[in-house]
Amino acid sequence: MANIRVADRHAPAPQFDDLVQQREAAALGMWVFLVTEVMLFGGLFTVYTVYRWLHHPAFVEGSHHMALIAGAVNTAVLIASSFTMAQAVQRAQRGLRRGLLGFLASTALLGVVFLGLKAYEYWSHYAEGLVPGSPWTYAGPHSGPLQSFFFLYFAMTGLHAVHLTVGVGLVTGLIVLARRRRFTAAYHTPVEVIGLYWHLIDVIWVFLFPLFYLIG
Amino acid sequence: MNGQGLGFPLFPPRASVLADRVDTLFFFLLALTGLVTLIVATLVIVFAVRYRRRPGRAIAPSQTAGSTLLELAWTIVPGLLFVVPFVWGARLYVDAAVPPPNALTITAIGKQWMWKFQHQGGQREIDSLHVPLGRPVRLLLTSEDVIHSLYIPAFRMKQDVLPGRYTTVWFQADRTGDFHLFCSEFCGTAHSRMGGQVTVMQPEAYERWLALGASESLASRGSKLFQQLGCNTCHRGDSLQRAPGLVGLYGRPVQLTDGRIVTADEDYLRESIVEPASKIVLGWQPIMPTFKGRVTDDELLQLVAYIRSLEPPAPEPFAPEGQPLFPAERRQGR
Amino acid sequence: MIVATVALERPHAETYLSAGTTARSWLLTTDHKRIGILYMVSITLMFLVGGVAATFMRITLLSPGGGVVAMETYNKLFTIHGVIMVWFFLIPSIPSVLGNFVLPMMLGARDVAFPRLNLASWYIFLAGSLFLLWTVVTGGVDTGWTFYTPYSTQYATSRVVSTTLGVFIVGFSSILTGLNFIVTTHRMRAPGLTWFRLPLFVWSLYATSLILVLATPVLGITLILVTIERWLGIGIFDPALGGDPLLFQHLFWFYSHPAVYIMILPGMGVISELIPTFSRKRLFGYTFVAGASIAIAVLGFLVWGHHMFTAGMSTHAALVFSMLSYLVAIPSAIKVFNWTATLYRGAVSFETPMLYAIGFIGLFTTGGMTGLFLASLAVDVHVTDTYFVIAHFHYIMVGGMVTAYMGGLHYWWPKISGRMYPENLGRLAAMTIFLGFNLTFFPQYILGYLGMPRRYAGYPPEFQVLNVLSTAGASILAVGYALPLAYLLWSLRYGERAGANPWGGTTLEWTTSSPPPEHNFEHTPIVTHGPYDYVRGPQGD
Amino acid sequence: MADRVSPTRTNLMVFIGLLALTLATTLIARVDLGVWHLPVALAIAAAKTLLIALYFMHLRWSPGLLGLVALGAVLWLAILLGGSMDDYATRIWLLPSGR
Repeated sequence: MANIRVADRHAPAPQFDDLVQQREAAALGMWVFLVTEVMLFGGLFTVYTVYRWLHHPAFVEGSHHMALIAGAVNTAVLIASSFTMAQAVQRAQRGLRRGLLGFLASTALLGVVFLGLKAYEYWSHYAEGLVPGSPWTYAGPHSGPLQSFFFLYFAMTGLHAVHLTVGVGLVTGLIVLARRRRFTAAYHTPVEVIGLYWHLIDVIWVFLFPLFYLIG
Repeated sequence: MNGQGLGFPLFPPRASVLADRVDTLFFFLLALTGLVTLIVATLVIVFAVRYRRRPGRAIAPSQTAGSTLLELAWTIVPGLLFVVPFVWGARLYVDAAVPPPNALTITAIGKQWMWKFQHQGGQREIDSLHVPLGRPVRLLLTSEDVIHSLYIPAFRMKQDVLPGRYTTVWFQADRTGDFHLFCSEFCGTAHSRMGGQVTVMQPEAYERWLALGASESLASRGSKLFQQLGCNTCHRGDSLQRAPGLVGLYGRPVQLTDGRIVTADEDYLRESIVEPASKIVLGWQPIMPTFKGRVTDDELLQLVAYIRSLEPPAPEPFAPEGQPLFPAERRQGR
Repeated sequence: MIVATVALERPHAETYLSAGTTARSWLLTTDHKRIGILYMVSITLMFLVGGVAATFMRITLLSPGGGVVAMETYNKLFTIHGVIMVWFFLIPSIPSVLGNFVLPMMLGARDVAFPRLNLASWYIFLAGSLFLLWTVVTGGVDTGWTFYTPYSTQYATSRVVSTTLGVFIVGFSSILTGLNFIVTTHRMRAPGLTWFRLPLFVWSLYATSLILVLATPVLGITLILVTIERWLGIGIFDPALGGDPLLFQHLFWFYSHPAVYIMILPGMGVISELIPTFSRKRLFGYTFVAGASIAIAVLGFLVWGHHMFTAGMSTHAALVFSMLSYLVAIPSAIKVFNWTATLYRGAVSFETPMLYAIGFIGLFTTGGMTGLFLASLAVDVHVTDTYFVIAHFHYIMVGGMVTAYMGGLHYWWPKISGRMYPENLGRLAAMTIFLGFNLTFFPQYILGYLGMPRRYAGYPPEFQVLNVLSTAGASILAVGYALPLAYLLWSLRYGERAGANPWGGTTLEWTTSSPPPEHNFEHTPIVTHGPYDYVRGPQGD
Repeated sequence: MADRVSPTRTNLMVFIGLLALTLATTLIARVDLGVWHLPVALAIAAAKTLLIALYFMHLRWSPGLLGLVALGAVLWLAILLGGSMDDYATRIWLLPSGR
């Protein structure tokens, strides 16, 4: 009974000839989606580049308000989560359910740790009056461009955090499916494509870290 | 050509040196594209009619796949042809971007929904602009609110006007008369009413017109403001000064602490007043407070006009000969 | 439309139309053909809204003083017209309607790669449309379709946020369609269907999809920045905080100039199908026409700055963007020359789709040629933001894209509906549209060079005659567009039954019955040769 | 995305490499490199990206098409950045305001 259900699940969708075609389509689809993500962040990276060029002193000033230790630790946390995600994919490819579950859980957990640390950083910026708009109380030099810097900081890390939150949700979904024994060595496409998404989030942070924390 | 016989125009009046040059390029493009369009249209019609399907001939007798030679020809030939209008248009554009050194400067502020012009002698006008014939006129433009665009079709001239920044444009009118002046960047409800007239006058008539509205010059008002705001306590120009000297600064390159070299044009002067920390001159401390919100756009223009007017005692080789000092020029005019 | 298809008599074999007739079977369908029809119905409705706005604009412009509507209303009219026609009609028109319907069939596939994503894209489109219609009903928006800051962020008093959000949402529908088409073209081709055996419509949709995927996210994030700035009052483009309004323009045009090619490339693809079919001759220079589609998609990303020659951009950037703008004209010219060469010694017949195709060549050439004026820096300074630009892009987008859409719609109508449209009425409508279009928009070139700025609710009296001519043309154009709407609906019930291949087409969609069965083909076709081979016949068996 | 499985050893080495690069970029940021500050930071970030893409994202073992897609993203980002900066970086070259 259970076997039949698993077999059905692994039949290709009607528009595909076989599972290989289906998996290749899914992989290409995810990569194309990642391109759209790069361009979405790309708009913000452009704003960043232009304003850093126009207001370099303000950006140096802004960087001094960043919590370097927290940023560096978070970078390590996210890299670790990418490692566990890569391991999870490997376990899925080998059809090792227990390992898959373990690594997926650690990935999600590390994602949550990152978000927690980020939330703490946000809170301390708020306490310092460095949130643009009405909470803004900073009155030193470059106040105008510095607001732009912090606007970009919150926009870019915020958009990143939103993506990471979605990522944690997706990985949790994978855990649920893995517990229901939906993945086998022959069929684990969702693990692979969500893995790709997770790694891209890591890549984006790899750039955000030096661009905000390490200016001068 | 201009549709006089029709009772309505088909071609706009020409009233500046640039207008003639732009129109020549326009007619060149019109001839070039008109010819190509005509050839394509003729071929399409001739082929379609001549090779229309006839009974007993269901498919075309020749099923050619193409011709690499032809493809290369109609790739390369247009590519080469396009060099002409590109270079031509670019030359005119660069010429229109760089005003001659002896140009007369008039300031313009766009705001919803009017144009405020001010001549160096302090004469103000709204939605109308009087300019002399045969003399280069440079407009220094800014906006109090949204983006506007100053458009004078008869001069073939258009420049967007931005808040928080100075842009410039110049022209030399070569025909007297009244011409349309529009705002061509959408700016809100009464966008289509934001305009008026440019009046090109004989130089003598222009001088008489200026004399009618003469009041205190921009630079002189700026000078007073400079004292009132206390700028002179730091920018003193002597050994005790805590800020860079301003005499002869205008138009000169300035070395900044971050390694960049910028030219001290009007926009630089403006930025240094409202956002002093963003460009620190090498060798000075960032101690100047911002004057953002403390001076209006009008006053800012006066301060800039004053700093512009501070000529060095000895003539710099840099400063183009005969550059008019506005107060002096006003005296000449009378 | 749904009601009418229900009324169709059941043909001998099961078709995609008869596979389910309930509303549920349509609203939950994952069949690309049905999704194409859902799109067709929705964009037609949006076209009507945009058209009504245009009608009121043309009526207002009958007299120099305006007077029919207040200036404020006029500003809302042209904004709604622009926003709807660009994002809710032109961009989805050929890709999402004809592309969705035809692309999988041209590839010999049963469906697109991600059918549920395809349905989702329609629902997202619907959500975006509702946002926009809600904006219209609750007071409208007056920023122009370009949303220039700081007007849109700080000064406009109309409903900017719901508009930008509507456009933001509809962007996702574009992205999903583009993603689906790219993956489908790569992974779902029938055996033997190599890249250089693909019909040119597929090539152009592929090129279009590249733009949709690469450009739309940038628009999305830009609109979000505008929304945040307006909503929270914190400005990233606010000059008071050191922001630069020009940066908005860079980001906006990085999307919107390539988007212009989203609004013409699919049209070129349709024309590349129509001309060989109705000339009974191989398309001249297939590889060059295919390559030109990709070249346009790539070069289209390098020219956005030509919208900003008078904006206060650096002179250097203006020179670079001007030069690159000339480059992008070359692949378009290649296409026109190849279409013309295809007619040479062909066997040309003049059914309605072919009339549209011939009209397209004329109108697109005129629109393209005037683009050269706009690429030329000094001339652009004079004519940018005037009616010259309006005329130019309407020649491309209406004269080009809408004409191609009408041509494609008539061409594939037998496949879509299983019925023929009335040929003589079709020809009459095509010619009416051609005449009406030219009368509407040619005077606008002259108005533009005279110096009439765009987005003006009134104008100096000497511009009146040309404006009246334009409005007269617009009323002819309206009749031209109303005709097909009427007779196509009529044909659903009364049209003559269509065979599988009424035009003698050679691409795969003509090898299956009209209308096609639910999964397109009885068995997966095997492709043995390229398209437009009138000696060997259709690509598959 | 091929069937090739990335062994734990490879993943672990990539992980350690990434950590080392993170440490490197954090430490180098404290050294005054002048104009080289940004290029060095970006070069390290690019190296990390390459490691993640090639190994964690399996690009090394995937069909070339996927690599092309990834390259496309980089290229288009470069177009966006390059075109915009072409304006800002050259605004002082030829001043429209002249002198």
